[in-house]
Amino acid sequence: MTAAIAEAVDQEMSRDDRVFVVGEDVRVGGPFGTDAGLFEKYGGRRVVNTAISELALAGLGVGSAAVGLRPVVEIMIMDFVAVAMDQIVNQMAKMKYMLGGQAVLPIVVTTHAGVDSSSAAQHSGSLEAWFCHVPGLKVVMPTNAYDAKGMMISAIRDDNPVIFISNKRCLQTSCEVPEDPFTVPLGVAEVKRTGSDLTLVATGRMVLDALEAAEDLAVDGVSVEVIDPRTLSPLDMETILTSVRKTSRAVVAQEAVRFCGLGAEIAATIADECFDFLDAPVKRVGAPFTPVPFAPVLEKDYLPGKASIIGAVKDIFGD
Amino acid sequence: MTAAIAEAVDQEMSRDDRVFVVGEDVRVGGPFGTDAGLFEKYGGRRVVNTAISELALAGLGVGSAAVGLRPVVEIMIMDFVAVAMDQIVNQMAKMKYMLGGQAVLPIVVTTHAGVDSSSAAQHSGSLEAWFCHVPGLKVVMPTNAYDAKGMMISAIRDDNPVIFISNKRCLQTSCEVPEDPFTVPLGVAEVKRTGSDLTLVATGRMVLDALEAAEDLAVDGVSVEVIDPRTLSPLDMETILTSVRKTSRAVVAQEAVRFCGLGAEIAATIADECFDFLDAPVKRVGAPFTPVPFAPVLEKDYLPGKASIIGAVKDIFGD
Amino acid sequence: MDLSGEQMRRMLEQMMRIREFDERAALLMEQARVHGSVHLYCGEEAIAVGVCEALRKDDYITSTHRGHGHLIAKGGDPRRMYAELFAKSTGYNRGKGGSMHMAALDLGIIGANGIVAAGAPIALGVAFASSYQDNGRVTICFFGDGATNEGAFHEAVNMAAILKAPVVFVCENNGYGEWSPTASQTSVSDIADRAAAYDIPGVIVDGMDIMAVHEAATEAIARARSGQGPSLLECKTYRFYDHVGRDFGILKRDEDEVAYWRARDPIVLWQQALVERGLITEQAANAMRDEIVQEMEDAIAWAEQGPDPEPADLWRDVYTETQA
Amino acid sequence: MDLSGEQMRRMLEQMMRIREFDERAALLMEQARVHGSVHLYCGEEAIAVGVCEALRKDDYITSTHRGHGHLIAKGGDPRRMYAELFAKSTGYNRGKGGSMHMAALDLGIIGANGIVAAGAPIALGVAFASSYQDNGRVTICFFGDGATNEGAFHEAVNMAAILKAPVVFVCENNGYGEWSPTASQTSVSDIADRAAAYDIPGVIVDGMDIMAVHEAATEAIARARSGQGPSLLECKTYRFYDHVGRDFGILKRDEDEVAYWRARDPIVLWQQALVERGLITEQAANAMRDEIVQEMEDAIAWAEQGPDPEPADLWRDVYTETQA
Ligand SMILES: Cc1ncc(C[n+]2csc(CCOP(=O)(O)OP(=O)(O)O)c2C)c(N)n1
Ligand SMILES: Cc1ncc(C[n+]2csc(CCOP(=O)(O)OP(=O)(O)O)c2C)c(N)n1
Ligand SMILES: [Mg+2]
Ligand SMILES: [Mg+2]
Repeated sequence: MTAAIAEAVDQEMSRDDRVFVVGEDVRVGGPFGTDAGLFEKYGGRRVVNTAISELALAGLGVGSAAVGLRPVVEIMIMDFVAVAMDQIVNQMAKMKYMLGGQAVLPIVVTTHAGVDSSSAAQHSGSLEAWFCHVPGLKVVMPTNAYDAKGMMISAIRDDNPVIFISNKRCLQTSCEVPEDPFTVPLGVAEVKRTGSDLTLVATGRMVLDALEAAEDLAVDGVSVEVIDPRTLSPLDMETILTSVRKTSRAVVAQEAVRFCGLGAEIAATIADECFDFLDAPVKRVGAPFTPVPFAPVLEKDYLPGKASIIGAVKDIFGD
Repeated sequence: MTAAIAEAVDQEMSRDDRVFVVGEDVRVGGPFGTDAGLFEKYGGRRVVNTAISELALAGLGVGSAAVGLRPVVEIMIMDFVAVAMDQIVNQMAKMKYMLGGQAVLPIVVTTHAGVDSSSAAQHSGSLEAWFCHVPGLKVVMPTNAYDAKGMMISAIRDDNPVIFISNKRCLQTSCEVPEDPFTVPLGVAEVKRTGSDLTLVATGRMVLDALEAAEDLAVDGVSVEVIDPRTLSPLDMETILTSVRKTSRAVVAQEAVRFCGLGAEIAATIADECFDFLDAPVKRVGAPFTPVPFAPVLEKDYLPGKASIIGAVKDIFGD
Repeated sequence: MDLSGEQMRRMLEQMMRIREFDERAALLMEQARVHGSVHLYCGEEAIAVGVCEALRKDDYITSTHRGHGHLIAKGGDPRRMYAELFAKSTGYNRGKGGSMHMAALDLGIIGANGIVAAGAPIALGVAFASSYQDNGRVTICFFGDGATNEGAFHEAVNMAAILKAPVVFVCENNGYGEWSPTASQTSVSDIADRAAAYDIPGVIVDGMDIMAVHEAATEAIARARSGQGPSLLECKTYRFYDHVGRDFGILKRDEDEVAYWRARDPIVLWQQALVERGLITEQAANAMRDEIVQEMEDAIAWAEQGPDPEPADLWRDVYTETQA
Repeated sequence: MDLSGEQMRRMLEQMMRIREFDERAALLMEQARVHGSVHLYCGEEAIAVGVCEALRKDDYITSTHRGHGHLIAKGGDPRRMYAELFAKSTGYNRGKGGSMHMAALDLGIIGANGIVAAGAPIALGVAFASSYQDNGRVTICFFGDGATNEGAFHEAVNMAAILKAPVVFVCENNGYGEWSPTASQTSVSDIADRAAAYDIPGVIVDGMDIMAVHEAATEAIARARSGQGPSLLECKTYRFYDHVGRDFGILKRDEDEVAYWRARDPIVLWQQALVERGLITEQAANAMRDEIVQEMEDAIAWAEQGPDPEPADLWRDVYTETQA
């Protein structure tokens, strides 16, 4: 989905001169190639290669958006947002409201998240829950190339700050993506697979694991509906609740640390709103309450995936 | 509870020379007086007044703890943690683990949170959920002077990084506090009021509102059990679950933005673990999904309190 | 500098306007008629006015927690500013921001800020946009001495220097950050020395002397406007009152120190200078002040009677409705 | 500087040890035998060794993502370092950190760091503790040119200067941050110029000349140890290989540039110097290298056969059990 993201940004840049890209090493296409070809095509005016200064980068986004530009700000790895939080949370997210509506801030902050081949504790984070807790931000996490392209275009055209999170292992996947620009609306979940026995809400890379788990479970006679919220904030709970009212059971899976993650919000809301429909408790899958270990043998155990999802589903059906 | 905190720090400083305080304006007692008298007693060696550099402050905590000191680092207002997140989250929280256990990091990060008399969007935050999502940190939020003193002493004696959050409106309350040093253990919730019809889990200032709500509800014949987790991470779910198994109903109340807050974690866990006990959905109370407004008329509506808690309880009982 | 007598009188008037605005803001805070914390600009007026009088109308400024002076100097309307302090929907921020977040984007005032130094990265962004759009506008970034110890300041200045962004970093060195003397926080005694770290000009001026400020600002602004990049302008000044309000009661400052700076009141100095040059009489100056006092009283009366925000305003302006 | 022949030979040996360690680490990464990213120190050896040879055993260092050289120079055991790269429980971090987090607290090595510039505030803290404990220890903070654009660097140096913390900030200016030339990121050409922003000494040395590094470091360390506060030491150097590994394939650097710096290989230069001074023969130097090669091969063999972490290690060392 790397190329799909670069294509989306390219198409929006050619459509709207106010759109520009700014970040570290964007000149060479960014560390994951999501900016590939942009510098060659648009040059240094619109593909701005900067110092290692994430806080200033985010501020450059805020200030330039406040006066009419549409920045795409790249923070290489999601853990690095920790040094940019003030500009993202205290400025970008709150400015419009604090100013009584004066500001319009069409900013996309892109970043790359998740566990991937022993990147260890400071390069493997999934911190979407932090941003979901902050009013004023939209948070998106597409999980395939098609959604990534369509949602990047939507994010750039959106008049609000959007945190655009690419899971690193999702980046490595590909699928059919139309060449022409198209949009996938923000705030709309997608039912990735229909089923009748259980609703599996998965985010990020867990969507792929969920689909595989659903295949396996189908063999065991369990029909699983898989929903990918795609946009995490604002969250399309309606699609999820409609599904659970049908299936009467739910599992929520995320790659982030389970405790206090977005999955808790989704599970709590399902349990509340579908109280009279549920045949079983809502189970959650997520990373354990530890930093991300380096050793592959530990990383493998750390990472939730197909097995943990199947485990949660089986829990519900009481095997 | 301001004085109780200062007393706790004072007593630990006199007990253990490794304990020191560092922060902005700690020399004059800190902006809320939680360091009152310390500089006069211990001088500049142990009460270190610094530049406005929260990231360096937190790093000073990490480095000095790694080689044997026990820093108490003050970040004036919770919103300001946004500039210090890297040192708190990527270093302090993860260091022990990343280093294979080599480091022991007895650090207390104190900060002041919550809405209080038109402090507006950048000085009113309650961001405990961010820290609860981070393995390696302990997070405490005492709600009265007694707990504040006992938990500050425990936090300083604890060999882990502890985020010590004082709700600003709780700071203004007082109660009987023994002069001699004593501890309130971290990780242990307290049942602040017993009841049989519903469990009300409240954090921070909501504990006081919850107790008042319980009084009112008692008049209406509803017997409410109020639980204050006090430590938010590690969270004492057992005490909460035991209560809910008894009462069969639960409401969770927090001052923070409701979406993706700690309340979601508590509610999701109750709904899961007490599935067979619940007579009604678990309801959540929290701030709306907006930044904190300045105008008192809006701030009043923004802030959850007794009325919203009673509303949630009545929801459950179907009035 | 050839300034007309009119402009020089206007500079006096603007300084008086700031002073009278803030003296009353303090009083209103003490009377609990307005809300939140009010950080007074009294004593520092020559900086905001000296700098802003060197700007074009379409230029930009970013401000700080101590921002009333910047707003007025850039053309802010005291009525709407007071209305904001009263948390009225007629305030600049419709009562949702208060003193620390006051802004008027249509006047190029990007806003006060409650986070120390956070204006610097934002100013970088605004200035970057001006070069991107090639519109010839300059951005002034106001900040305190204490702010120069935040990482945000450092990152923003370096990046502005690299990008040759048309921004002037104006430091108001008032000797304190909250209740701590600058020397206890900042490892240089002249903030201007920090310019060397970015290979940009660093200039020190007497912040109580409005002409000195104005001249240095004019030069730095011209430099920025012509594409030569940012400068750092340090103005030595003094906070006449406490960190918040007039007397918060925490800090006792040395009386001689206070007296020294009080004797250098920038408004008194400038008024004297104008009188000496025959550009104004004592009497005319007093009349000017009286008129401003009246203006402020009227503004307060207007502001206080404004409508409160509607309950529904709580939910408004969290997001922008996108018209795709 | 009166260094004994023995010490000078030891400096050569240590540089060779770093070079041979990293050349093999690169190979192991290419062969996918070790895990994660490996940032090579090749070309910069004179800095780590020149500085660390001026330290006491009980002094401290903080390091970076490019940290193998620092660890070895401060006494790190290549066996345990390789074991960490192999993610073995015999590694310094029991296989839980990898290259970017390697540390050995008992050797005063506070650790590599995956966050650019994050070592600076930590070094400040370690050094603060040394003055607090009055133990006479000095902390070296290693970091790259790119790191000086992070706010963390700025805040740490200012605070260290104010507190007169016994720390020496050693910048390894290798001309690049990842795939971007320093000039595109950093607004000064000499990082040492940034010292002026903190009123501390800023010194430039040839980072390919180990004696120059050693002398400047010795002076800065003495200054720190005697309570006079921090210094900034800039060492001009070059990254012989790519940002990660030997050739990541993203950046094509100018061939002449590479050749210029390759010709100034610090190990070759120092070996020549020792030969000229009659302190070592070519033959003895080759034997020294052969021995180190053997040491590394043995270390790799030992490391690769070490035990993997136990599954239960996933849960270990998140928290410390407090004995109240
Ligand atoms: C990040 C952050 N840290 C701390 C504060 C609290 N605070 C508000 S104003 C101030 C002092 C600022 O000093 P200076 O920059 O010199 O400005 P002055 O008030 O003197 O005009 C501090 C510490 C804050 N608002 N933001
Ligand atoms: C906060 C942060 N931003 C970005 C990165 C990605 N990154 C890793 S190393 C590096 C370049 C560092 O350059 P420099 O400080 O000059 O060190 P060098 O690699 O040249 O030794 C970058 C940008 C990071 N690890 N942390
Ligand atoms: Mg100041
Ligand atoms: Mg470099």
